[in-house]
Amino acid sequence: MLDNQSIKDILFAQNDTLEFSEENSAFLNVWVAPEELHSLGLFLRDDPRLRFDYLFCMTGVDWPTEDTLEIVCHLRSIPLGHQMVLRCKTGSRDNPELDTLSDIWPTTHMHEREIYDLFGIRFKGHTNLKRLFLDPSWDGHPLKKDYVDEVNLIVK
Amino acid sequence: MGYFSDIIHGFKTLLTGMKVTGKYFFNARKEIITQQYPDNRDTLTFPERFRGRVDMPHNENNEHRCTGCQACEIACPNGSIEIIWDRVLNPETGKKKKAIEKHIYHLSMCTMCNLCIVACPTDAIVMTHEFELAAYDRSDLTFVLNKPGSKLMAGVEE
Amino acid sequence: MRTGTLFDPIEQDLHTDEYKINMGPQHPATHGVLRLILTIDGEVIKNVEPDLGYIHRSIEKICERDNYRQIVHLTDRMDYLSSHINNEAVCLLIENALEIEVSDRVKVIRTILDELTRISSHLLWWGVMGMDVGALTTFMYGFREREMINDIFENTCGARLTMNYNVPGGLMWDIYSGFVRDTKAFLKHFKPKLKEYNDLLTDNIIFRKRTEGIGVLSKESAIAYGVTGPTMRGSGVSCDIRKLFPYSAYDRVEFEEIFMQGGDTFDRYLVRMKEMEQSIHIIEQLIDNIPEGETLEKTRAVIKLPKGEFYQRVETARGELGVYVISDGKKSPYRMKFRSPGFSNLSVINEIAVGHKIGDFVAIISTLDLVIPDIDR
Amino acid sequence: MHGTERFTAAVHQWLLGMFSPGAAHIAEMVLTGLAYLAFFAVAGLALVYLERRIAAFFQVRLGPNRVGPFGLLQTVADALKLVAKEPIGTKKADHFLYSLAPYFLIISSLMAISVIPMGAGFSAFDIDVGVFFLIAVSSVGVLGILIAGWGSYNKYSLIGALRSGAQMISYELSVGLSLLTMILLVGSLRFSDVVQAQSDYWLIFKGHIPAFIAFVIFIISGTAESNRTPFDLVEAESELGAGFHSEYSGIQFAFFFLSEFINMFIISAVAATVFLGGWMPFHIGDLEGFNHIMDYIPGPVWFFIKTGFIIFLMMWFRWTFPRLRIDQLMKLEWKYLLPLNLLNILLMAFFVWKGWYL
Repeated sequence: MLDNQSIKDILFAQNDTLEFSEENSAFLNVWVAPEELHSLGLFLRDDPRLRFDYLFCMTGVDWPTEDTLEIVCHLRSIPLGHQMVLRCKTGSRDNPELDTLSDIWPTTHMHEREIYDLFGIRFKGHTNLKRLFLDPSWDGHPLKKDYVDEVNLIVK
Repeated sequence: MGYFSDIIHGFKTLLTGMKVTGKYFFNARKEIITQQYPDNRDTLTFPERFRGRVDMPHNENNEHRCTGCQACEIACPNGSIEIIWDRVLNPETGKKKKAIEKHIYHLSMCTMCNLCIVACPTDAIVMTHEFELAAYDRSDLTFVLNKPGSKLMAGVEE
Repeated sequence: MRTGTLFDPIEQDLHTDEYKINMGPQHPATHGVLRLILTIDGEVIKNVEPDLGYIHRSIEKICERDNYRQIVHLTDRMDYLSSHINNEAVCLLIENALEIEVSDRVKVIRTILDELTRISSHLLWWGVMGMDVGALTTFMYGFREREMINDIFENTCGARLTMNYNVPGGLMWDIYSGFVRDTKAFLKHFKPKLKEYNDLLTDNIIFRKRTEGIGVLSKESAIAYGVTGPTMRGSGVSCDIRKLFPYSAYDRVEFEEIFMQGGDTFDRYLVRMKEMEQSIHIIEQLIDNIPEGETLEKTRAVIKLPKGEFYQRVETARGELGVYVISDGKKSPYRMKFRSPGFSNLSVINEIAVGHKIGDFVAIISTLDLVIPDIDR
Repeated sequence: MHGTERFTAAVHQWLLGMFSPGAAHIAEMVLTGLAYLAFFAVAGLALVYLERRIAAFFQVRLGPNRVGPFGLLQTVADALKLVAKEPIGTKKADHFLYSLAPYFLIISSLMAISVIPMGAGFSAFDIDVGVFFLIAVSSVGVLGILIAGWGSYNKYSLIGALRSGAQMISYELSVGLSLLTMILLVGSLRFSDVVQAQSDYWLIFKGHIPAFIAFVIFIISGTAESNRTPFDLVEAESELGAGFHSEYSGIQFAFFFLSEFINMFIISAVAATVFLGGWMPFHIGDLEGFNHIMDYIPGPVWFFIKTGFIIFLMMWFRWTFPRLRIDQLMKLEWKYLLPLNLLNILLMAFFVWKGWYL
């Protein structure tokens, strides 16, 4: 089990463009550039010191003020026990696109469909990227902050 | 002889299972757990905290305890409580005071979460033990909780 | 006319096709409104595609509108069989974020109710599992014991399913006066029944043959698919949040984390059966000495979480429930995500069901113990 | 001469007194047919009621108890409701086959029931190949299920029907062979002979070990023949919805439902006739007094008591056991029941040859 500092050191040695933060959070947060998301994911899973083999939570966040969408992946290593958060911001809010992680952690197969459904982030290389919960003909992505639905969403 | 011992073992487990169900069958008089619902309506008992629907108790003088503070309306997650209030002149003190005109409760939106009861500072509303809440018409699910002509009980606001 | 020899198999001419059948959303085995599109060759399953969203209520979006007190009751409606534990997850998150220390009494009561919830959920699962493999009577027996737990809940918090008994800072009320007596009576009644369950279903030769070696979930794919709870422990991976990241009173009780190594349907079944025994064990340790203390800590009327991110996990009857909150310091969360156990447990279905027959498939989805509102949220 | 024989003879005499011999014969046939139809309906409804009530007691419930005393009229009310209902089928169904299927089941059950003696001389016709006829006729029913599954244009129905085809053809063997084991003891396929042979001891006691094995095999395969749990793969509620009759409603559904229960009755009646002495009373060796008392109970009562016992046993199975899977079902028949059955026939033949029976 590694502490946050050691994880940081290992990752920094691998890729010096990563951003780290532990502020206001229980975990170590690591931001990665979209083009390096997939390779870092592979490194996190396969590196013998890290072995983040268990992705237990993946979600999207909308940041309209920064004009970006973000994915947040909570990772844990079952054999080693340490945890971290992998985060990646998309380039634009209107045409968000990221590499898929579903070949690294198969559990993200469904999570990515959910994020696509609710946030509209498209995952390149995903084998079955369809809406998960909503109807295929649904207009818009409900968890975006600027989504309006006067009929179904009662604003107090 | 694995073949035959398998068969015997299989039969044995099946018979054990039949013993369990058989025991209940032959004691069927004692073991029945279902209730004959519409018949036992009169003898049904409810726990004190049972959440039926929201109601406002009135005393014999047609007085309630609601001051119209709207705490329940704010606490409700679903917007099922609406309070229409007005300032009325109190003839004794000559001051205008907030009083409810209608305490409207939409049962159709209520999730029985009990947050309004907890939020109420004057214990004006309670959960009844009523549970047969179905109605034929959606409009029957909207209640005005304060009775017509009712007014605030004296001494609640202190 | 085609002439063939013995070594020229005629099967080449027999063209067989795969076809699709629709299991759900109103199928008796899919427990709610899960729809699974099965591609089938004869009786053998070739592919499973879940179609979700029949009960999607957008709870995460509603959370961005509601304040923190109101969010708690929404979680009742996710995994409705462990609603008490769901409530606790949100309350723990708020308490940790605000650094409120609840009293020991609250912790112990929460733990007892958690374990009662777990037993009740597993009982329902057991009844339904029996029903799915064709033994219809188990359903009534499971519900008979569950009824006693529901009565305890009803007396404690006024509801049988959607409890909403935990509030940020403690409990809505103190427990009722007969709580200890009733819980003990239940335990006394329940212990011999567990043996009866084993006689009726676990040891039954037909049931054994139906479940052993079926739907094997290997350790590796269990981890890769992010499976949690009894489903994961059936494959021999330690993932019990109560042990790994103890909350409430779990650090002061002694219990075993149940593992099975095979990962088949029967192992998942056994994990749950033995978990019920462990739950009894936990309750027995706590029920006699519930400490005195405040049941509700003072909190502000409008709860505002400090700016930052919070993650709280609990072990529901189905596995790890994670609550992830991004707060911007306002009275509602900026983003709230529920990592529900059923969601990831469902994603493994294609991995373990392919190659089995329809009858097995029913048993497999039964031991995954899916609750559909938990998946759809 | 037994009571029932006197009754049928009296009816015969009365009809001869009214009509010419030819007309009387036709009248007898019509009367018998009507009697069997009535019996079919009444027995079916009674069995449905019994099943629901017994299931309820196994499941710590009360069961139907609202319509009539003890809910006795519940199934009658249900039947009336079903008759009054509009039959709704699928649009793409093969309507001819779809409508034809229920009659196959009904007719095969009716024909099978006609050869079983419910008392002395109390069967519609007592032919010399009775047992053979019964096995032959009762397997026509599977055709009805197959047609229903194919005709209703529903994948679940089709799977159910194909399962039933495989199941019926396999278990037919065990039913036939276990009956054959007993025929070795009797030496006649005529049902009245089979019953007559048991006037001293029932066959299950007469043939002791092999007879008992045959009895167990017959009960297992009989349960499978009548498509009941643990062999109810044909409808397999939690897997296929309702299996082959998913798309049937109203009176057609009622036909399926009734014939299912009548099939159970037939299997139990055959078991009672061949193994438990049919309408013969229970006798113990030389206890004259006891045997005399037993003789006072009329034959049909004995018959229905024994049949009822087997029916109860089958209901007990249904409300206890989980269901088998299709390949296990086949395995049970071909790897266990059939070899055992063949061995058992040899054993019985050996016993008969040596005279080692009572």
